[in-house]
Amino acid sequence: MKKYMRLARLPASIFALSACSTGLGGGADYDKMFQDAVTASFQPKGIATMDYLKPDSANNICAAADVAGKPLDDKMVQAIEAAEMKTIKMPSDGKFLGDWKEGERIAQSGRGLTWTDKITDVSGGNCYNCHQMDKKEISYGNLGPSLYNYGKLRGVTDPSGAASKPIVEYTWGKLWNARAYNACSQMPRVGHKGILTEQQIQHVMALLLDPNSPVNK
Amino acid sequence: MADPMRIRAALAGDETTVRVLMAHIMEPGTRRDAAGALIPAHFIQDVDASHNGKSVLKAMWTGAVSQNPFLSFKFKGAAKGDKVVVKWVDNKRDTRTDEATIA
Amino acid sequence: MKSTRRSALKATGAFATLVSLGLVTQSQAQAAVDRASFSVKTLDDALKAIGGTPANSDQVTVVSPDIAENGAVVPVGVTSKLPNTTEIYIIIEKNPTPLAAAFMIPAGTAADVQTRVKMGQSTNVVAVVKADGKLFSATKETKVTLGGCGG
Amino acid sequence: MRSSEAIRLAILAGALSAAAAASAQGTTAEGIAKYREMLQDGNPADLFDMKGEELWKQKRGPKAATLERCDLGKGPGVLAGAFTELPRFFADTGKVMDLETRLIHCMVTIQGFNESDLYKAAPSIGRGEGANLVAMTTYLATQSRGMRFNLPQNRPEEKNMYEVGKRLFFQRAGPHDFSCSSCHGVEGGRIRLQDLPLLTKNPGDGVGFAAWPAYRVSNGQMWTMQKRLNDCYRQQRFPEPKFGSDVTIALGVYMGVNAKGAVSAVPTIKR
Repeated sequence: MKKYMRLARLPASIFALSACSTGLGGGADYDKMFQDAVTASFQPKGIATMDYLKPDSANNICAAADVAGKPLDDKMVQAIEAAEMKTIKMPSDGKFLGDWKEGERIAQSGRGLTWTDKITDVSGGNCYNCHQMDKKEISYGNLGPSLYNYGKLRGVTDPSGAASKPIVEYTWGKLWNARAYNACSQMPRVGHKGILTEQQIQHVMALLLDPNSPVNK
Repeated sequence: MADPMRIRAALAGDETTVRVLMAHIMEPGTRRDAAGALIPAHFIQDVDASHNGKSVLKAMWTGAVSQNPFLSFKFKGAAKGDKVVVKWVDNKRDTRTDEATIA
Repeated sequence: MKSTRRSALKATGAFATLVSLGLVTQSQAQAAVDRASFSVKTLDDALKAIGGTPANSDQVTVVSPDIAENGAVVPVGVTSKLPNTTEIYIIIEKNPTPLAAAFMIPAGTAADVQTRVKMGQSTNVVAVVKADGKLFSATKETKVTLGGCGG
Repeated sequence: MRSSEAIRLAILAGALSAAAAASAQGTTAEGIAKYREMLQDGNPADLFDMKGEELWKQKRGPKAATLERCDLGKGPGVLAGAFTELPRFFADTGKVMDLETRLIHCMVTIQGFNESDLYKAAPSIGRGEGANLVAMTTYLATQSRGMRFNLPQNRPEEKNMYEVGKRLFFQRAGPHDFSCSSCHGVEGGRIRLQDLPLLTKNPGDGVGFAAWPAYRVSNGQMWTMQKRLNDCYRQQRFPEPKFGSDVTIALGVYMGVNAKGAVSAVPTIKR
């Protein structure tokens, strides 16, 4: 939580300046060719409209660093994290944890927001695609760290108790916008981008932190 | 019309191994389309393989056999250059017969 | 667990005996099952349709993977070392209609067939063969997992 | 009643011993590897290969011509080794083309098919000319089976495509902020149980770019690289890349050049 305060107070001016340039390195022509190819090649389909490609400063800066093959400098990292931190909204009803059983269903589902999904379809959290969670599920990805015993390892015995408050709030923030803690994290900004609803995030929180959840068994 | 089968038949020792791929949708009749309507069953029901006019294998299938079915079996009594004929009939009475030369 | 297993083995032994005495076999010498058998909904009914209760036999082998990445295509093979094996059945226990395929094996053809079947979920694959007019079986479990994105 | 109980027990006994054997055999990964190995014999891709060969040699289109004089980059009618050098620059069109767009070009110029009709049909891989294109693509790619990828990078157009492809590979967008690199930018990565090839370098023989076209057992379809990229973008939560568009060609060049030296294993069979 100390980190949260420090970063939140950082001015975002550096970030705003550098966000204007995609800074893709090499000949500037390649960047233009890339933009032209994107403009000419993609077409909207179903719910996947061209809005999906609207510029996002954090994404552009992280992608540019990948193309250049160089990590971002510390200042840029801090600027992105500070800006993303500002997007985090704590639960409107003050409740952090829902039902872990619902959370398990959400974690298992990888559906939603593709051009074959409908606007009315309930999105999943894609959690198992990248993380181990429940020990019983053998089909889990490894792009993210294992979350097995997530709450237990962090000493969460009573998620509503005062002692658990920092970890509960951090976990909420991480789910809402992972880029607030790791500028170029590959984890989707689940709350910020509206992938899951506030209620769904509460359920996933319970899966991670409820001592009765299979994650903590 | 149905697409051709790919049949490979190879003699090793006194045994001929026959491997067949059939182009077929193998729709079980239990699935629903996007609108929720049942997709009608369409699958191969009967397979008959023969060598010199004599049946060497008969099979009865259901929609539980995978799409573009694969079948492998072995029989004795054939020589190189002989023909193996495979015929299938599906539940819509569509049928296809192909043959292969034993190598 | 232990007691279940012991009684299961005992039951197997008892059945093998009954079968060897010819008490629980059917004597349909040639005979393919009728088409209606393929629509029965349970393992028991599928076995009834085939002609009775098979005895477990180590002479029958089911080859199917321990884990299938996709239930739409699972390689399944059955071999029987029993003399005069004339029929082979593949039963996918947890499928809505378990009896998936039947093979009639004339003299001169090996009791050794392979195909690919669909599995809706993790399930036992039961191979039943008819040899000398009697039924024998072998069972293998295959786990069906989710694959990549979107599952 | 009693007899059905006995059947259940008998079958359970068999399953128990099988399960014990299975756990002794090792891990999930080994189990999956074995499953994949079992699928290798009898790849339904052969059916598409066969159909493609027939179509290739058949007199078709308004001009009733065969495609056997089509130039895929190694000269008219030369098939072996053509696929493993694609996408490449073609002087007659002034464009960098992949196998699928080059095939359409030949169908238009040699057989007299209407170009925009073919581009309209191509995305429907299961029917009409779309299915025919998939079959011929499978056949043509299979003619270079076992050969090593070696895309030319001599022309500026080819180099430009590589650089554009690289930027596309890292482009992050959509509601999930995914790029190609989100999944294919790390070594040893896995989604669920699916291994993910690292595509910024040669991921090995028959892996990644060198594994397509492939038969997908999940839907019984034959997928070409165009279809593969289309579905990657779908799951990446992007809008749709048009068939044969610059984005698809540039990514093909980027992955193909990175895969230099990898042996093409097509047609493969995949989950």
